[in-house]
Amino acid sequence: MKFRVRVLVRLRPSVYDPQGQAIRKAIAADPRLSAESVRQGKMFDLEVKAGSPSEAKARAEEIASRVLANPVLEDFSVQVLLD
Amino acid sequence: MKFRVRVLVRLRPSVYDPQGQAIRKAIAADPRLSAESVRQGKMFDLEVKAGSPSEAKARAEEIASRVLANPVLEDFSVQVLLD
Amino acid sequence: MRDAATLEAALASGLSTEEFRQIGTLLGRPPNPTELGMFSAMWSEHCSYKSSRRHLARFPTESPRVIEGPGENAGAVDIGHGLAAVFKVESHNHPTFIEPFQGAATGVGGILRDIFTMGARPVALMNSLRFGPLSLPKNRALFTGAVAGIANYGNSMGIPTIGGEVFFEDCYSLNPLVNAFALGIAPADRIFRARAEAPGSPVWCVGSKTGRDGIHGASMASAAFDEEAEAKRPTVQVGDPFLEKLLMEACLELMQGDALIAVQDMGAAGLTCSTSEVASRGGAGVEIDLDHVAQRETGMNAYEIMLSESQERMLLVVRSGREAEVTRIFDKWDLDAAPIGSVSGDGLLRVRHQGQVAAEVPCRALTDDAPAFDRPAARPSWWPSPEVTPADLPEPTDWNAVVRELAGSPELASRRFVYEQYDHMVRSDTVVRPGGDAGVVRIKGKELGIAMTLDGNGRYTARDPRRGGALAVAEACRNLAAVGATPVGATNCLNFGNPERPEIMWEFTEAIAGMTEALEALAVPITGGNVSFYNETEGQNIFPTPVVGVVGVLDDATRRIAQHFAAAGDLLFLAGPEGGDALGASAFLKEHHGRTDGRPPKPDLDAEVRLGAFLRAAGAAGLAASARDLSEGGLAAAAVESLFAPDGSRLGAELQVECAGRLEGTLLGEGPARALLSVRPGDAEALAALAAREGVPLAAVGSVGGDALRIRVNGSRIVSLDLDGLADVFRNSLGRMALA
Amino acid sequence: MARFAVLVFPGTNCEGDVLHAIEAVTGQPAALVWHKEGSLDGFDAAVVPGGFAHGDYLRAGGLARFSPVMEPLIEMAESGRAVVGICNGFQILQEAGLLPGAMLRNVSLSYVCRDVRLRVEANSSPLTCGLAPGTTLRMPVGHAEGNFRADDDVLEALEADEQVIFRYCDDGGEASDAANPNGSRNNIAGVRNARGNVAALMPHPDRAYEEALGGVDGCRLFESLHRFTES
Ligand SMILES: Nc1ncnc2c1ncn2[C@@H]1O[C@H](COP(=O)(O)OP(=O)(O)O)[C@@H](O)[C@H]1O
Ligand SMILES: [Mg+2]
Repeated sequence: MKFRVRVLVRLRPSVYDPQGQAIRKAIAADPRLSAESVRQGKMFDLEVKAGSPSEAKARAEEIASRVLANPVLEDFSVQVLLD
Repeated sequence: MKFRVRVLVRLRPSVYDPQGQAIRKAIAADPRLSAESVRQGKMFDLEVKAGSPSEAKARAEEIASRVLANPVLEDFSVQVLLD
Repeated sequence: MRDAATLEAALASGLSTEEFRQIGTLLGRPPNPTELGMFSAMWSEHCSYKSSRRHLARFPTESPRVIEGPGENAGAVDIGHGLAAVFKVESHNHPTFIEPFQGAATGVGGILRDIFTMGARPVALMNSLRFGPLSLPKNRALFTGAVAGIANYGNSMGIPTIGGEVFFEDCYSLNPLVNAFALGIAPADRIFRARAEAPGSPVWCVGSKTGRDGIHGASMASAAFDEEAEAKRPTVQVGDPFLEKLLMEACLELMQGDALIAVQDMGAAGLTCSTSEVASRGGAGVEIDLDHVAQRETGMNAYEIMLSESQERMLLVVRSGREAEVTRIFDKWDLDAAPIGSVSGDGLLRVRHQGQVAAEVPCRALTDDAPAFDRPAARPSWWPSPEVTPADLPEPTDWNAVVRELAGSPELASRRFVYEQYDHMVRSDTVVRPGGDAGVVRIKGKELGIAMTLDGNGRYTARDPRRGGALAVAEACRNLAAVGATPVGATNCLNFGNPERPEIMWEFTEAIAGMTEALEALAVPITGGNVSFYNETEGQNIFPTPVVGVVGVLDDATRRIAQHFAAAGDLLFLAGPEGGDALGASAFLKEHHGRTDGRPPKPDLDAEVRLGAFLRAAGAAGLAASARDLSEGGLAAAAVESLFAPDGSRLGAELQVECAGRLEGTLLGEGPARALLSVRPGDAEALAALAAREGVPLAAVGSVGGDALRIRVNGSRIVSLDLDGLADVFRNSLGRMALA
Repeated sequence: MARFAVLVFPGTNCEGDVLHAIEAVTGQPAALVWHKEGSLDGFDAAVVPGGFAHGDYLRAGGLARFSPVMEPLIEMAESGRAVVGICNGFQILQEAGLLPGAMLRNVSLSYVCRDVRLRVEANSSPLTCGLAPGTTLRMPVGHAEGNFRADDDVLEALEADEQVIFRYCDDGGEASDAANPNGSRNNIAGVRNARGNVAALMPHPDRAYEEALGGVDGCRLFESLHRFTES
C-alpha cells in the first residue's frame, strides 16, 4: 500500500534564521500585516510503500533523519496523512 | 493574546518540482531508503497577535497570501497551533 | 483523426480568418484541433517572425569570419586557433512579468540550450534588463526576482555571467524586459546543425519529462497583455538548472563522437517546433509516437504533449545503429532518453498517439509556409522631437550635489548589486569582470581573449529610432574597443510594442535601418537574434528597445586595456570629436530634470571607426593604462566609473576642462565616439602621436590621484567629493533602492 | 610525486578550475574522479571542488553523501591522507560528517560573488601548512550558503583547538562585520578536523592562481596542500 507522509523540518530554536527574519521585515513593511516572529522551515510530502501506517511512519522517519534534516541545525517531525 | 500559527506552502500539483525529483533520485541510491514520490514545500511558524484563534487564522491567511505564497505557483494552508 | 476544428476555435487561438483558410488550403482539408494548436503556435509572431522577417533581411550577415549566420539555433564566427564563438541573445519578457524568478531563470536555460545544441560549450553569459522605477514595490519585486532567477540558473550551470545592462523607465512597469545572451566555444569545423537528413534515422527525446507547463507560451509571447490573458495564463515553467547541467554535459559528450545527425532544443512550441523545424531544414519529414514521450503527468492528450513547453528537453536525430551510444551516455548522466520516432522521406510531420494518427501536417506548412506580412508603418506626428539645449534648463548651482546625485542614480549607479549575485569567476577564465565596458574571458592555453557587451538605450530609440538603433551598435563596438578588442560579430534582440500599430512598425523599421547603417560602417555582421513584439500592456507600449550584443576578439588577452585607473600621476585624455555636449534624451535630463524628451545625439560612424582603431592600437602598444567609453552620463560618469576597481582598490582623480558656455553639456553630454583614457606620463607623447595618425582628436583633461574626485573648470574647482562618500553612493545606491 | 583526485558529482562545476590550478601551481598530476567510482586507490590527496552537487537541492551538499565515492573518501580521511573541500566541497564534507558545523543561507539571502580578504589563523592543516598565521590573502567567494553555524560549545571547542584556519577580514587584517560576506559566526571562512588532515574553505583559491585572474594568493593554498602530501 502507498501512504502519504508529511515531514516537517525546522531549524532548532537556538539557530538564527535569516530567511524568517527577512520575511518578518517584509511583513512589518506592510501596514496591513503584522507578525511577532517568523521561523521558516521545510515541508516534504512523501509517498511511501508500506504495509501499515506505522511502518510508513518508520520508513519516513528513516528518510527524514538520514536525508531531509541536517542534525547539526535541524529537528523534524513526521505525520502519516490519512485521507 | 499571541497565537502560534503554522502556514504550509506547497507547489500546486501541476507545477514541476525539481527539488523533490532530485531528492527522490538521490535517496533511491541508498538501498535502505525509498519513496515513490517527493514534493518539497515550505513551512512557516508565525506568532500573531489576535483576540481569538479565528482572528489569528485570518491574519495569518492574509500574511500567507500576500507574502509567504506565490499565487502563480503555490497553494497554502493555515492552522492555528493550540498547545 | 478527430473532428475538424472550427473557425471560432482558430480565432480564439490567435489565428486570423485568412490564416485559417490558408491552413485548409495547405492541408487540403480543415485541421483537427491538435493540428490547429500546432499551427497557432508555429504561426504565432514569436515562432514565425511574420511581421519582422522581411525587415530582418536588411541586416548585413556576411564576413569572412561568419560560419553560421541567422537561421540556426545560434550564430557562429571564426575566432582563429581553429575555434568558433557561438552566441545569441533571446528575450523572456512575458514569462518574467508573470513570475520573475522562474521567467528570467528559464530565459537563461533556453539561450544556453541554443548554444550547446550547436556543439559549443557555453563559457559566458550576459543579460539586458529593463524594469519600471524602483520606487514601486511591484517593480522592486520584479527586479530582485528576475536577478535572483538569472543568478540561480547561470550559477548552477557553472557559467560566468560577465556583463549586461539594467535600466529603469516608467514604460517598463507593466512590461519588464529580460534578454539573455550566451556564448560558447566550439571547434570551428565541428558545428552541429539542426537538419534532419537520412530518412529512417531514429528521433529521440531526451532530458526532462514532458508536463503541462507552458502550453501556449508561444502564443502568449505573441499577444498583448490584458486581464483576460492574465486569466488564461499557462502553468508557469519551472526551471531545473541541475537537470540542464546534466543535459549539457551529456549532449556535449555525445557530440564528441559522430552518433548524431542533428540536435534541436525544445523551446517555444516544444515538440511541434523542434520536429517540424529540424525536418523542414533538412527537407525531410518526421514521424513520432507520443506514447514513447516520457511524461510527468498522467492523461495528457496529443495537443498538450505537442505544445508543452516543459524546460530542459532536446530532440536528437541519431545515426541508425548508434542508439547504444546515446543510451550509454544518457544513463551515465541519469537522464531520460527515448526514441520517439524517425525521420521520414515524405515531408510530413505525422504524430501518433494511442494507436491513432493525431496529426499529419507537412513540416514546411508549419515553418516556411507561415505567413509573412509587410505591415503598414507610419511616422508619428510628433516626430522629430525638438532638441533640448542647456538654454532650456535651469542652471545647477551646486555641482557637488549634481555629481553625487547622478553617481547614485538608478541610471548611473554601479550595477554591483546585480553582478555580485552572478557567479562571474567560475571557469577561472574571466579576465575583465563585470563593471567595465565589456566582459572578457580568456581561453586557457591560448593567448586569445573573447570580449562581449550588450547595449541598447530605449530612451534614445523612443525619441529617434534610427539614431537609437545606430547608437546601440556604435556603443557596443566602442565598449569592445575600450578593452582593446576587435568586433567580429553581433546578435540582437528587438523588443518592440504591438506591430499591428503603424507607428510601432515605423519605430521597428527605422531602428533596423539605423542599426544596419552602423553595422555596415563598423563592418560587423549580424549572425542571429530574436524579436519580441507585443510588449504592450493595457494599451501602453514600451519604449522601442533594440538590444545589441557584440562579440570581439583580443589576439593577446594580456594586452587588454584595464577598465579602472591604474596609478596616481597618470594623465587623463579625452579621445574623440569635440562638441559632444548633446543632452537630448540623456541620463542627466532624466535623473536631474525628470525629463525623457529631446533628440539623442547624432551618430558619427566615421569617428567611431577611427576611435575604435585608435583604442585597439593604443591597447596593443601598451599605451593606455585604462580606458572607458563615454555614454550615459558623459565624461563625469566615465570618470566616476573609473575610480573604483573590482578588487576594492580605488584611486582619485582631478578632471580639468575648459568650457566657454554652460557646463552641463561639457560634463554630462552624451555625444558619441568618445573615450576617457588614463596614460602613464611617459607614454603621453606616443599616445598623442598615435591619435594624430588615426585622426582622433585628443584633449588633456586632468590626472589620476588624490583622495577625491575633483573637477576644475576654467581653472576653478567646482567639484570635490571624497572617495569614501562617493564610493558609498556609487557602489551601494542601487542595492539600497532595490531592497528598500 | 603526489597524485591528486578531484571529485566530480553531478552538478559540480569547478572541477576543471581545481584541476588546472593544481597542475599549474604544483606541477603534480591530478585526475577527475566521477562520483560513481568506488575507489580512490593510488591517490595521495582528494579535493572536493565547488559547484552545485545535485543542484544543491534540499541543502547545499546535502545529497552528495549518497554517492559511491563517499565511502573511499571517508576511508581516505580516516587513513590520515589530505582531504580538502572548496566552497560546495566544504558543504559536502560537513554533510558527510568529516568537518564540523553546517552552512545556512547568507544573511543577505543572495548569492555573493566578489573578492574577499582572508586571515590565516592556524597552519595546522593541509591548506595552510605553508603559511604563517596572520598572513592575509585575497581571493573570490561565490556562494549562497556560506553562513557557518555551529552550537556555542562546538564553536568554543573549535576555537580552542585552533580548528578555525581562515577568517574573513578587512584590508587591515581585522575580522570585522563589514568584511564578512555571509554572516558566518566568528567570521569563519575555513576549518579543519581535529586530526588536521581534512580542511575546507568557502572562498575559491582555484580562481586566484594567475595574475590574469586578478590575483595569485590561491597558489599558496595549493602549495601547502602539495607540501602536506610530501610530509
Ligand atoms: N533580430 C534578429 N536579427 C537577426 N536574426 C534574427 C533576429 N531575430 C531572430 N533571428 C533569427 O531567426 C531564427 C529564429 O529565431 P528564434 O525563433 O528566436 O530561434 P529559437 O527557435 O531558438 O527560439 C534564429 O536563427 C535567429 O537568429
Ligand atoms: Mg533554438
